[in-house]
Amino acid sequence: MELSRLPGFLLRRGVKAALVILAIVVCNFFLIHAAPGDPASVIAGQSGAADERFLAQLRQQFGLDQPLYVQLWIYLKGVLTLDLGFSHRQQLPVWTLIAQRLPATLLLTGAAFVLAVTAGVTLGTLAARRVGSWADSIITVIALTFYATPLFWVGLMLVLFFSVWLEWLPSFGMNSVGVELYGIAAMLDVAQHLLLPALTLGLFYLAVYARLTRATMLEVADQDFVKTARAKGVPEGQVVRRHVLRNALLPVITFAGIQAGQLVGGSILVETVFAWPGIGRLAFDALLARDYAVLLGVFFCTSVMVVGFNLMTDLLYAVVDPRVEVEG
Amino acid sequence: MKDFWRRFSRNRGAVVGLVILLLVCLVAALADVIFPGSPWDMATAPFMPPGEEGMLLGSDSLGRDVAAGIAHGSRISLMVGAVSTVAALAIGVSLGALAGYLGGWVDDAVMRFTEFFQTIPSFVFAILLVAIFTPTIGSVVFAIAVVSWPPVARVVRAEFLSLRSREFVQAAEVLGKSRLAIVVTDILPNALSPIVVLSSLMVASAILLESALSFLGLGDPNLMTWGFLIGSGRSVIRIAWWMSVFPGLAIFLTVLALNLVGEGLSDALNPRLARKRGGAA
Amino acid sequence: MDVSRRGLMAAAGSAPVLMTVSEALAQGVTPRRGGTLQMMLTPEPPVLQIGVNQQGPTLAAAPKIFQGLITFSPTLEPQPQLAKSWTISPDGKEYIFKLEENVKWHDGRPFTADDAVFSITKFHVELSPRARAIFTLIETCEATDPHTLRIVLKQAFQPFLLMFDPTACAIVAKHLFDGQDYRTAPAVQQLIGTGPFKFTEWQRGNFIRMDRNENYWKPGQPYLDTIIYRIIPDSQSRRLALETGQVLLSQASDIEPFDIPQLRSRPNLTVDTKGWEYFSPLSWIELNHRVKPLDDARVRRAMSMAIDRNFIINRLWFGVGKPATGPVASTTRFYDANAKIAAFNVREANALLDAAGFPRKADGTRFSLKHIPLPYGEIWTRLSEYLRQAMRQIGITLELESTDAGSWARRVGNWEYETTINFVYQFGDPTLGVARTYVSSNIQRVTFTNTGGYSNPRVDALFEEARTTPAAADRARLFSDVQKILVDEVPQIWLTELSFPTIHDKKVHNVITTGLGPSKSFDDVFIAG
Amino acid sequence: MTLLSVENLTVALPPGGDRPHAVEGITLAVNPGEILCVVGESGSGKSITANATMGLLPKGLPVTSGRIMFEGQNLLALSPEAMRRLRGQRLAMIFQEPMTALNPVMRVGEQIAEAMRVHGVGGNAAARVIELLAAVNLPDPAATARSYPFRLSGGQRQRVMIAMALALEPTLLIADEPTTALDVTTQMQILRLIREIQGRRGTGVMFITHDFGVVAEIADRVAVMQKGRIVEQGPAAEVLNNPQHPYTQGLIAAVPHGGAMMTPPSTAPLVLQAKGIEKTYRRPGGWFGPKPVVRAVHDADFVLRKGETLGLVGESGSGKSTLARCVVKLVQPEKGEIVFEGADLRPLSRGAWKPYRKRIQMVFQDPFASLNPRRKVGDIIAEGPITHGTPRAEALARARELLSLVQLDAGAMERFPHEFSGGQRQRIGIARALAMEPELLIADEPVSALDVSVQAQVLALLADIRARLGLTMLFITHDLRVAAQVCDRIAVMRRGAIVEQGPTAEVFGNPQHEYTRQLLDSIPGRGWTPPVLAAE
Repeated sequence: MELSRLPGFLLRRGVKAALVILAIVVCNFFLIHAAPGDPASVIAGQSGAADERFLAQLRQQFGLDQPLYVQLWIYLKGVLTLDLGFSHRQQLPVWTLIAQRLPATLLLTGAAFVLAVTAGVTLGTLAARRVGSWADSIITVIALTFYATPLFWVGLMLVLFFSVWLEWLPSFGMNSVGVELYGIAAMLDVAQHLLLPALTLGLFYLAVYARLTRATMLEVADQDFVKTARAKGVPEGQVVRRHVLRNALLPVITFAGIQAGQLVGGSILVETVFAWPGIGRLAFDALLARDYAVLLGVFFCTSVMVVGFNLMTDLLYAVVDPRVEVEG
Repeated sequence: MKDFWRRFSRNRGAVVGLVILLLVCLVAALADVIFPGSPWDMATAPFMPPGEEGMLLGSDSLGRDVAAGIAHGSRISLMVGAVSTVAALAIGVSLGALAGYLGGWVDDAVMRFTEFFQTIPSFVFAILLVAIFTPTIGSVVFAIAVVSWPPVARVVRAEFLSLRSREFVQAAEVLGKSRLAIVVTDILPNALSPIVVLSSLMVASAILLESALSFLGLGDPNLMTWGFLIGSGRSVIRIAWWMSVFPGLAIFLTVLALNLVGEGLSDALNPRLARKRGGAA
Repeated sequence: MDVSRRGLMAAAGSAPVLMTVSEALAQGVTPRRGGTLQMMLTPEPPVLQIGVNQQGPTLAAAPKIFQGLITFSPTLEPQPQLAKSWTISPDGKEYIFKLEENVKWHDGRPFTADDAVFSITKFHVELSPRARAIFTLIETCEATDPHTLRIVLKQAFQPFLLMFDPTACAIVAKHLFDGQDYRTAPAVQQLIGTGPFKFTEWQRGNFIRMDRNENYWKPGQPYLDTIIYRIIPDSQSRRLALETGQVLLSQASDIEPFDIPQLRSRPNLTVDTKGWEYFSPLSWIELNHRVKPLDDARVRRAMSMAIDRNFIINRLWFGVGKPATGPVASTTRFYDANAKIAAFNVREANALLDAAGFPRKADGTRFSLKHIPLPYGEIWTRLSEYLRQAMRQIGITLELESTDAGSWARRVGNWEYETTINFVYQFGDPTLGVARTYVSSNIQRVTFTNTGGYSNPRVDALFEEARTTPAAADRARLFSDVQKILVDEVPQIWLTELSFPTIHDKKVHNVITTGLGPSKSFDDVFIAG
Repeated sequence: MTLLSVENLTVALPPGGDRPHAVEGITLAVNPGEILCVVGESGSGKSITANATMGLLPKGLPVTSGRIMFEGQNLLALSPEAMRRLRGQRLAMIFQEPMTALNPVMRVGEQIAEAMRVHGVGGNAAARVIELLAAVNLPDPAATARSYPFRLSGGQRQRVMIAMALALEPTLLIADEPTTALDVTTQMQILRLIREIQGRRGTGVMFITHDFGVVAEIADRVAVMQKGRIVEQGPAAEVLNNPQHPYTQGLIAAVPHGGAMMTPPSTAPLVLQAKGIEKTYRRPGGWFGPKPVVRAVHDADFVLRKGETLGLVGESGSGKSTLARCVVKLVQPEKGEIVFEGADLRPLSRGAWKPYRKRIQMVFQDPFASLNPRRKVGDIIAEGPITHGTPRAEALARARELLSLVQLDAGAMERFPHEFSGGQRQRIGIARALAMEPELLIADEPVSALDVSVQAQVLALLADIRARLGLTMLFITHDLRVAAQVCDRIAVMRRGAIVEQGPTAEVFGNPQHEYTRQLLDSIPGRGWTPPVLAAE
């Protein structure tokens, strides 16, 4: 795509993305409020003692005594000004809570994503180049294995193996607390903690990308322009790199965009198993505690993440594939 | 049909998958015979390792037979997989068919709707739905169906879109066949192979999704499922590894089998692709 | 993690011999100063301000920052904390507390009796339902001088002192709350107390950090430099953290019961089940008396007899806790060992149901009931699964309904349940923690009231009389009577006296010294050996 | 001295096929500066020969015997790396499908430059690329070099392919049906370009085609292939005008003979009249930009009288198919009247159209796509009448009769379409249309996907049926030879409009419109009149 078209493209996609996010926010608002129980009753239930006045006070304080449409309106007004509301349960603005957790989730999903894509595409390419060989079979079997294994189960097995038996890696948390670490040491520390969760989350998607890359590589390898490249004497490695892989990556990019949302969902499980302090776990706890504002905030954030990621992949696609603008 | 079998059986993995799948179905069908009584019965002491006290795969934290749980759980897991897939197919095929066949603004509206569902992280959405409708087998199936139909709609739409302009559909149009007849006799049968392949994979992912929900404690408490078994076993994994390892293997094998069968189906139903996959060999 | 372990070892390096807590205490070993104590907090509490939040984790962590006037020994004898001494008038109406001088808030302002008056008459009355119910008995509460507090009650109330431990009535700084909305005041986040540790950092989902209060009013204390509560949502990770020494102490429900036998066998760990005497949580099957046939005492008795409480203790809780014998826990005052519920006997239970007019139908069942497991962790789900099998033996089908904590609290609060599980703290005295479940005046649409709807005028009268009787001996007699009636009528099916083991590394000393277990200030806890 | 000599080449097919060898005992030679046309129908092994020469045979097709001598060395004995160095440098190839033969995500200049770079001569690639693009007569070579393939038309792409193939001035060029996918006018330009460049540089060319017109246009020598063997080889004039082998004779006999019929103007009653039909397509655009509009059909009035055949001819994208589809409501035009036997069909609803479905039928282009692969042939033919109320048994009986009419045996009823060859399928398609006993038959390129010999049979069948049943026919084709043979009148379409129409002989003999002349000029081998031979 030509650069001059970029602003228009971004504007169109931006408006569309905003509408989708708005629809998601409204839909989630109603869904969450349709759930039985409210934050006041949860707090009452966990406080060991309660009375009517206590409940009424909490409800009034949380704004739960207002009609639902008023609550929605207040919430929407907030979202438009990027104010995600206030968690009365935790006594903090939702944005503060999410901001504390978001980097951890971004780090985890980002690492898992990079791992999945690089390793997945590499394995897929390898398998496609040696189609029918033992290397292909092994890669296919590995991919299928990861593909068919429950994510949380992999996490448990990894912990058993690497943390319990071998004692190589920490089994939970994001960093070693209680020790003052700075600079490289701190980064290494986080990296050590990140390895198992990122691996757990990444393996499944690694399998997906490996399979997808292999399939598209084989499909592209059959196409005429690959034959053209061979006919003009391009060495085999370059045929694969410049012609086959480059075209085969297009569906992979599209898929990566769709996968973003799944990655966030998968991170809930991984964050649970590894006590990773991210927003997935925040959302799950908020759901159980009926902390509406936080839950909506996390939904908002993940939707923005997914939409943003889709936009990025679209953009990448547009850069890699010159034909995109034809479809508008 | 013979042709189909020939092509299917050429894929060795698919045959292995089919055998595993049939075994799983057999175990499900015969669960009451092999393990009479309720899988919830406390049959022995808790945490008996596999092989002891007649517990083939050990006992769990209440002394229940893990093997009996897996056998009885296979019914529910397969049922959840099948029913939610059928439901997702019902939604996905009808929406996809509508969008692909009618095109125009209907297509546009349906695709926006689908996109909307794809933007919400599906697992998070499933958790939300199950929590809202309280965890019962019905709500779990419903939630899985609701989050898994969009890919079906997309595939069906794409198929319909391309089939709609194919000459044999135009020929049917020129013969004066009704729209419904065209969809049912001309388009749908030809769109079936990708749907069949996709649904075998959907059953697999539905089983995974159910187990993930149970892992988080969002399963039906009255039903023995594989997901429940792992969910209850994971916290004692270091005391009783067998409690989560065996049901995990059961899920793994079933999902693997379904995937293998899916590939075999795809080979058998799309001979063109099959040649490609197998190369010249 | 290796680094942190090394750090701790180095800090403890100079202590020459390993010794247990009791040995240390017995030998009067001089406590060592220094070190970081890592613990766990499960689940992560929303806020740490006692009063604004009353959940277990808050009550465990916040007493390091906030203190009460007094605290309690394992036998529930009052011990001084911010109040160094107190006197009670013979008629049981006037209480005079002498407060510690030289106590400073973490922000440097002096602590005075005015803060205590504010906390008692305003802060907790506004926020805490528990305090509200009791503090309405106060006629006057005043600071007679900056370090003397005088409280006069409208009528004698023998368990009154039990309301002044830090978990029930933490003393907060008047200057930080007065005139503001207590729930949203900045001090709710920037915690300022008088305790041995200052709140320094809270990374949500990760850890809470408290550091030594250099100006603590007890000279030379606290011994620890830093306390860190780690947030670890997964129970296996928590166990692993304890085993690998990444954390040195676990409390409450940090560790799942099934892990306890193995932890007991670890030479470096101490498993202590004491320290819950003040709370004495008692679990039961909560029955909704509005649902037929649960209004029939014979049915309730039969259900109670079908349950093998020893199985629950041994198989589910792995020997931690003990079978309940009635509505009052054996660690609570006025427990009557003679008032006991009928023993486990399935045959008799069946006979009782036959006699009550609920014969088995063709499919072998009598009737079916819905049951909501307590959504506070797996063990409760396991318990409900056991109960379902136990009830099957007497022809009652229990149909489980999963809920999350939100729905559970709402449904119980709104009486929208048939049976569920509940456990309730007794706070040391039947008037404080037992009566509320059985008296008909407390039938409310809120959790932890008499949600079951049990009503017996005789029970009401006995509890009312025991409440206002000043003499302990008289109260004991009244409570014995009420216990006899209740074990006969079985308004709720009591299951077990819960106890939550505190497991800690043997080099941590002085962990459990009070009746409040780990909910103490930790000013005397030290790491050595 | 011969440049390339293929000697006794045999390539095996995977076991289980219908024959053991893809090609067997092939011997042929290309001399410098000479164009050898390898001609044959699909599946005759001509592409295999070309790919074997380039060393691009798929793994499943091993060479079992023979040699391929090129500039004194046996290509089959070379290492893959040595072969790669020859490819593109000494040997070059262009392919049939210009739409897919270029990498869609690389600029064309880059793709040409790559051909030079991989052989270590990319030094001044940028300048060379522009020179090359100019040499293949591409307008604005500099801009073209920066374009992506999707921006170029099929003809332009094929020029790019030729430029790429010629980049290193190879001594042998292999062209595998390079013009088959192109329109006639473009085809002629490309043929001329190849001829010109080849003449200029003395390149040897192996040109593969199925079209004797192209052979006549370009070949110096001809090799005719059938089922993997060369059945006849010789100088072009010899083979074209005096074929020796029966197979060659059959093929040449099957070439449509442009001898346009002189039929008197018909005065029969009007069957169909198209007036002022307009159809425009809006490309899907964004929300903000203007949507581009394509006028697919406009100014295309015509009439069709009873028993007459009107040919709609034009190149791809001229709107001829759209116009035909407007008549059967597969495409809904925005404007105009489609008057059939006095009634305007355009405004009719789906339901109101139904009675006309029986009377107007259509035969489609692609014999593989036009039959539902999941239905039995009997059902395919009978379902039209059944839809219109004919009892099933009766419809099936009629289908059996129709099968014999289109020269298929009744056993076909129970079989599925994929069990039939292309020509047989097209017969089934015709039977399906005839089952409705239509008055008007619309044939949309009914023979363009078929090999010449099959094409001749189907055309003969259509002519026979038309004569027997008195059908009126609207015949769409891009092949002027076919049109000349079949049609009474011709309408020439270009960019959505009919630019000229009239009796076939008149249009062919005395074209009025510039475009018609251009089309006629572009018929390959127009200077060659196939000798009249007895077919088969």
